Amino acid sequence: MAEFPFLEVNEAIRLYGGEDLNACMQCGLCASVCPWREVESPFFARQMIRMGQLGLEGYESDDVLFGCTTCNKCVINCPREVDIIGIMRAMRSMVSEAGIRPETLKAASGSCHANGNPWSGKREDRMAWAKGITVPTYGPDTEYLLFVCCTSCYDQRSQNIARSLVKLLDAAGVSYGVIGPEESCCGESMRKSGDEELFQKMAQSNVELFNREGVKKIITTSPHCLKTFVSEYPELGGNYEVVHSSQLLSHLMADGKLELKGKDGRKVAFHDPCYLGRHSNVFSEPRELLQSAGAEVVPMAREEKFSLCCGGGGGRVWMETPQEQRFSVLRVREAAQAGAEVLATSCPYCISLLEDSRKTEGLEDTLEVLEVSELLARDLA
Amino acid sequence: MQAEQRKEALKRLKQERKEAIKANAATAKQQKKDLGRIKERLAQGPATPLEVAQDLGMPPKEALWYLAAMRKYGMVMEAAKSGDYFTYELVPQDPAAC
Amino acid sequence: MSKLNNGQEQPKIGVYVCHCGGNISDHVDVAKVVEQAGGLANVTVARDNSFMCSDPGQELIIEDIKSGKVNRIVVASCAPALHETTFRGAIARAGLNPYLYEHANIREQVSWVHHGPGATGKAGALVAAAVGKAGELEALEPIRVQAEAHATVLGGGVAGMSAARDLAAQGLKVALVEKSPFLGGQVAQLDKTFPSNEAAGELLSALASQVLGDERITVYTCAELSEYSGYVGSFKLKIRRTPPTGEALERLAMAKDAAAGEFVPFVGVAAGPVPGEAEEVALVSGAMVLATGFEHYTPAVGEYGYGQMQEVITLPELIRLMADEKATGGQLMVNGKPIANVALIHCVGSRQIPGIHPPGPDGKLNQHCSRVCCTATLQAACELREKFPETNVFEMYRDIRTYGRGHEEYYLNAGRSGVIFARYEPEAPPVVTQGGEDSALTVTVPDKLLAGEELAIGVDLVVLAVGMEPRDNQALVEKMKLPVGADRFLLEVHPKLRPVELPAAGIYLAGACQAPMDTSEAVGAAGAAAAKAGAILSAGFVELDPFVAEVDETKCVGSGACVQACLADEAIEMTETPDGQRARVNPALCMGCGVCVAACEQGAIELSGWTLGQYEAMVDAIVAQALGQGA
Amino acid sequence: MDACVAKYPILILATEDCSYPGANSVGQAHQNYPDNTYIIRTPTPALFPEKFYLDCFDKGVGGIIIMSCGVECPYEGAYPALAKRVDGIYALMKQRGLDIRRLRLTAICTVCNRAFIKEVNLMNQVVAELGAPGSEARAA
Amino acid sequence: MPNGDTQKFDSLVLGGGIAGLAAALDLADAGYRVAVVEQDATIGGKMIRLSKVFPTLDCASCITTPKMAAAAHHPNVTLFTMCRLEDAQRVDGQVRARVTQMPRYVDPAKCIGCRQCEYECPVMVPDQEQGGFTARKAIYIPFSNAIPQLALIDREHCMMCGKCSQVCPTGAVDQLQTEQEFIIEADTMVLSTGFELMEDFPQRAYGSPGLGDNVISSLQMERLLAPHGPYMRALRPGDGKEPESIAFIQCAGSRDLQLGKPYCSRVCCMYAIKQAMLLSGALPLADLTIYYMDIRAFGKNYEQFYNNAKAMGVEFVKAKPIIAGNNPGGSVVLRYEDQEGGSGAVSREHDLVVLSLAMLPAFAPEEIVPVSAASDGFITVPQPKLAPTLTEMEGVFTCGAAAGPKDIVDSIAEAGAAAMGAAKYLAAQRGGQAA
Repeated sequence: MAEFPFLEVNEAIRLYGGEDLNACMQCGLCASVCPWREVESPFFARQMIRMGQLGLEGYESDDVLFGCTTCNKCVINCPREVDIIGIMRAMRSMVSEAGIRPETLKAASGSCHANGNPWSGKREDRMAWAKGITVPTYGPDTEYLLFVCCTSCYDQRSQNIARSLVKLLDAAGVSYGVIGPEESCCGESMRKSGDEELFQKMAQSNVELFNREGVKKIITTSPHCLKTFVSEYPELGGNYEVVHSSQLLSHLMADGKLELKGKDGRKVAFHDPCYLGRHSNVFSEPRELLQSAGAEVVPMAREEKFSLCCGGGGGRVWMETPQEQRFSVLRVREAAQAGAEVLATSCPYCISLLEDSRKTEGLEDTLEVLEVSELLARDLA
Repeated sequence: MQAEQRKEALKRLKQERKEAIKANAATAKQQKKDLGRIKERLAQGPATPLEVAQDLGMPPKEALWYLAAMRKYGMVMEAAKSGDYFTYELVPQDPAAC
Repeated sequence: MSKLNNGQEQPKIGVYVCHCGGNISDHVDVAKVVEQAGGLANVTVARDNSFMCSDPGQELIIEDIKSGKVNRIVVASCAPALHETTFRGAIARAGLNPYLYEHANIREQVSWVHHGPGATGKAGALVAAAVGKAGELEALEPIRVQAEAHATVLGGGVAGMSAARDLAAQGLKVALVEKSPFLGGQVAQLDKTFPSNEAAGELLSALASQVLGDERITVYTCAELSEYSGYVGSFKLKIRRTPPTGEALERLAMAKDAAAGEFVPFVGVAAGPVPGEAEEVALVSGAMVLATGFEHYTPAVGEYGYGQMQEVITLPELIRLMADEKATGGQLMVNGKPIANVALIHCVGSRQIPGIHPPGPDGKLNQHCSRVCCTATLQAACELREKFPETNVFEMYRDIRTYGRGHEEYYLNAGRSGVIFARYEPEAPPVVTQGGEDSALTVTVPDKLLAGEELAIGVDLVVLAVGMEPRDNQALVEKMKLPVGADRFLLEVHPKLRPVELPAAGIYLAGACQAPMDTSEAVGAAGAAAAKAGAILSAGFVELDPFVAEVDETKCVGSGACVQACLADEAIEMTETPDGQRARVNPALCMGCGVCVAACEQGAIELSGWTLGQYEAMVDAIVAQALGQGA
Repeated sequence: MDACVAKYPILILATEDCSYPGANSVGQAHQNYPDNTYIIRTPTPALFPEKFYLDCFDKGVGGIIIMSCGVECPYEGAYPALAKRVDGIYALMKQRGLDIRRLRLTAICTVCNRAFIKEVNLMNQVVAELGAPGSEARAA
Repeated sequence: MPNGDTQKFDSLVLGGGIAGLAAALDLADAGYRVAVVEQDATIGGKMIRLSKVFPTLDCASCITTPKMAAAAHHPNVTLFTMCRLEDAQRVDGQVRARVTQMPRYVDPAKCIGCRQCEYECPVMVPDQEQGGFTARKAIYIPFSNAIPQLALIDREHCMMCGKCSQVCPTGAVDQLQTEQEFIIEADTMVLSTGFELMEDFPQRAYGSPGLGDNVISSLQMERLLAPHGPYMRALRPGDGKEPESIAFIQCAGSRDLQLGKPYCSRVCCMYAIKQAMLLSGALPLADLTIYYMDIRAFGKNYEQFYNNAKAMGVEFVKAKPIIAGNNPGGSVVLRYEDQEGGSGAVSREHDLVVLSLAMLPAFAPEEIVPVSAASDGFITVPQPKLAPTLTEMEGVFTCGAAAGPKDIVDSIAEAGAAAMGAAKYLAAQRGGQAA
């Protein structure tokens, strides 16, 4: 009989960033809390970790190895405080290095290599979202760098998020500016999906760019950029004061710099993006903003730390998920059940997936999906 | 302490606790009403907590709580089982009747 | 005032009925009960009061006793648990024997459960029953047994030494009897203790110095209990010391230069000279503490390859290997060979299941959990990973039982330091075979954490976490008639009510002779045993409940039926008297169950305070009242 | 309450540690049971010889419930001895034509209110049905 | 107790649960005078509130009541119930404890425990002694075997209608009582302050914001199982259904770094097994499932007990499930991964779910007694081997769950050790002679 486990693999996973691999005691809580339990799925974090501990191969099927949406629910519940996302990432890195990677992800990483964004958009088109409006360019006297997520740069639906935000920032008189074509993707989804080298390349390029431009403070439109800049850029020499748009808008509102009419009046449910909520502990600000716009915030069945992931994290936004496995479908249903007329959220990925599910679920006429900035911009005084 | 003084002190205490007394009295009043309704319902025959809850429009948990309390203080007793539930009936006024 | 003769004069019974402020009188016609009671035989006073438990109520009784009107008391009120002691106290204060008292419970058992005329009738009947019994009461005195301020402890491990130390600290003289030439028992086989990581040697040295330095403690090594008789307060013992032989000589050779009190690793604490020839010491001890310890399970030959493959060892052997291995870093070396991979197998000789595990040579299975091995194994695993980072460690377990304070941390740290766990089922345990790809052995095991996927691990060393089993104490068990449980450990009376006591008064259990325990727990148990022993010996006499069997020699015909029925050993003995054989009760050994009373056809043996005559009087009174009125 | 109170008294031998406090707990809950029941305290019912029980029936006791501590008996070995003795009493009762339902061995703990009342009502029914102790022998 | 009064004892035992009572009785039997200071209205602690206890399955009340009564009647023991320790310091060689007698609003010297007041009182309050599943009154005696049997008024819920005073046969009701402070001086002290169950677990509950009416704590299950419990049989509290399927979730809060409770609570495996066994006796057709990480049946005869439960048909599932929600019929949905069978995701409904909640210390010594709580929150024992019950304060010992989670057997054994420690200290103070 062949000897097994393969400790070399175990060691490799740890070297690739899954340091906590052996600290897992296999209680299985991660598999129980995982959003994949909401649908039929072969992905069980505990089982993957066990395979990793034993160095066992056989987990490389796309929907298992690339199943984790990095929603962080298991991590914040793990009794041993194991960095489960780190382990998932490390396993993906190992196989990615061996060339094993879902085709759709390959397309996204290919575009990143070529264009610095996963959207197959040309680098020079990065400011396409600002077509027809004036957006200040970041300069030595600018307070904030506005870093627009690649999705909001290139995706048509998402561009409105950035445009709305700019309106609000202008109205509040915030000193901000954009850099534009030289920016690269923050690299978050590439890193989580296992392309560590690509992450390093883009992140370093951004750090160099920001440092060269003298950036001190950053506004992000995406919580993914937020989390990455806050937690992962410092070790590459990038130390910035980073806020998500919802946090900044909330401060502006509190300081009386942003005035709204408070006339929205609709029933609005708020979907907590994983990277804003569970990853960054921002829960109350977006809700307060919605209320300021006059919306009646209605509770959904699962909120804040208990929120259900939209399914787009961990690189899955680039992958194809069968209709019956989409969490975003469950989420729009929950919003409808809560009696919401608007499902608001604060993340470009969430917007993409929820918009899509709103359509497939036939809720186009009854449920609008909006980013918080979009809702606010409509209510500007 | 003299009787007069005690009376004074008690009065002061009641004044101090006015709000709580009011709230507790309101609770007691509601409880008395609920108990009365449950007794009326049971006077028509034994019922399960679920039936009591449905007939009186109160949450099943609350109906059960009242029935348990009424049993503890000798007002009702457990009767036959109906499906997965036990029924409760009023304690007859003269239990020794033979 | 005439001196009260405590039960010898003609009964003059006082009956006192309580209203309990309406609690009784709302349902019971108290006046009627009092009136009826006044008409009963021997009743000289019958009164009522709103609250008999109040001072004025008690004064009524005291006055009547002092004035000579009554010499036995019946109070009819609430449950006896609430106020029996109150009224006995009042009677004692009046100078009467407190046992000349009977309580009628007419609240909890009458007025709160019955209403109408039946309640009064029943109250009357219960009062009549109490009066009937009161007429038969006798004064009782607590039984005192002289107690020797001396205790004997059997076993010189941590439990025995702690017990001896704690007994001496209470001012008692102590004999500490140890079979081997050394103190320290099994703890001497350890290197570090968990969870404090204290060195076993330092622990034992500290304890042994307290024991050896205390002039109240006499240590007998190479010694055993050779004779045993007597009872609490006065056990008559002989301690026999014999020159060491066999393994003891080997250990002595290893410690030949050690002075008394010095710890020799993996041997024990030297405890002075050993006897050159057999000698015997007679002792009288008031109490005994049994601290005879445990033994490690010895795997059967072939169990996980033990005894067949030299690379298969037990956990105590690993602990010793690691202690001897001074080098750190790289890999653990055993017999000059580097150990790349080591497998630790849990539950060897513990949690055995009939039908799965073959019984040992004695036909017995160890169905119990040995409690300490999980943490001990994890401790060893952590130490291995720390000292020899290039030695990979695998643990094969059924359940990890790190229950104690600080124990779970060993499990956490083992995982964090890279120990790989596999979970096995008793039906499919690990299998150890000779040879591997580059290893001496291969361990295969279906892993329950991966739905039974078979692991095949090449290892250079297999370590068996052997359980704790009871020491072979057969001779002692027979000599002292000790109770033994189904698990073969010594059996306490009740795990919660009397956790360190044996049925025979004055004998206590400490440490792992009772059940597996770790060092702290054994020291704690020894303290508990010493506290009990100290409490009974501190006064110089042992006071026992008076409710014990008593023989009326005029009725006894010496049939021996009581002796046969008796549940306690030697509590009743047949003795020769001028009139022939007669039963005699040893009150120190009698537990007061009364089984002998039921067995005696002559009615010659009775339980003091609860005699059949008293019960018959109660029944007569109840029947008379019940049928007299209700018919 | 369906149990009528039987004419003949029922004797309950209750252990000091378990069933006597159990009976008190029924009282504290103000639960009713027939009043022809007389509870007598005993350290353990193992002390009563066969004759005691038979005498009781002769005297006019309609039924006896032994309420022991069962396996919680504080006297090691006393409960098995009691159970054995009760078997012997049943044999003697049969010899005398006494219905053995007149004697019950039960275990009642300090808080067994429901079981206590059940046993008392049960015995009442038996005694009400059988009438005077010994009458069943004459009837046969 | 008059304000400012000082009373002298040989030993002060803080906490009148089973550990404290056992320690107090051992010391009292050795001739020492002991004060037992208890915060609750009755002694007996958690144990008197249990149904039956493992592994012997004897009735908890039947084992605790004699110990309670023995302490109450012991000439060397004085009980101080409803008393709060303000602080205790060693002053001039003596432990000087400031104690507050909290008001009962009922005169203990007059109350005869008849409960007429309780029957009369018009205010019903959830009875925490019965898991909240039934009511008590605003004036009440905690439970039938409480010691002392004295009524008390729950001021928070009292409407001061005076009905209790009117019916009290002894005029014991005294609404004007106030807190009284007094001093206890003793040579030694035993801290036996016990445990509480984790309360904030429902707030996280692994993925579900609310737990529903049919998810209960293990102590609530004890009440459902007790013969004198709220329903006098095991019914589920949501609607009174006799449950057909009951699940236990082990390590609910224990062994969890995330919750700051990395330790094993030590008793939960055994009591869950015990509760399952008792349920299988009461409801022979019910399905009983225990979800566990490791079964820790480590004590004497515990493993055998566990094996009996398996033989009786109790199902053991190695998984850490989440409460996924409640069905309209009231059943609780659990979700988990089938680890051992490898068949993937499982969703199962149970009529009733019991959380085996973590044990937390009931007493924080900071600023009250100069001993420290260790990182686990329980009282530090600096010499766990040679003096396993000694605290950092001279002549002060600890036992039972105050010094870490512990079952009854181990608590009582440890109480003996603490009594030994105290007795030795006293003997040393008195020149090597016992009392």
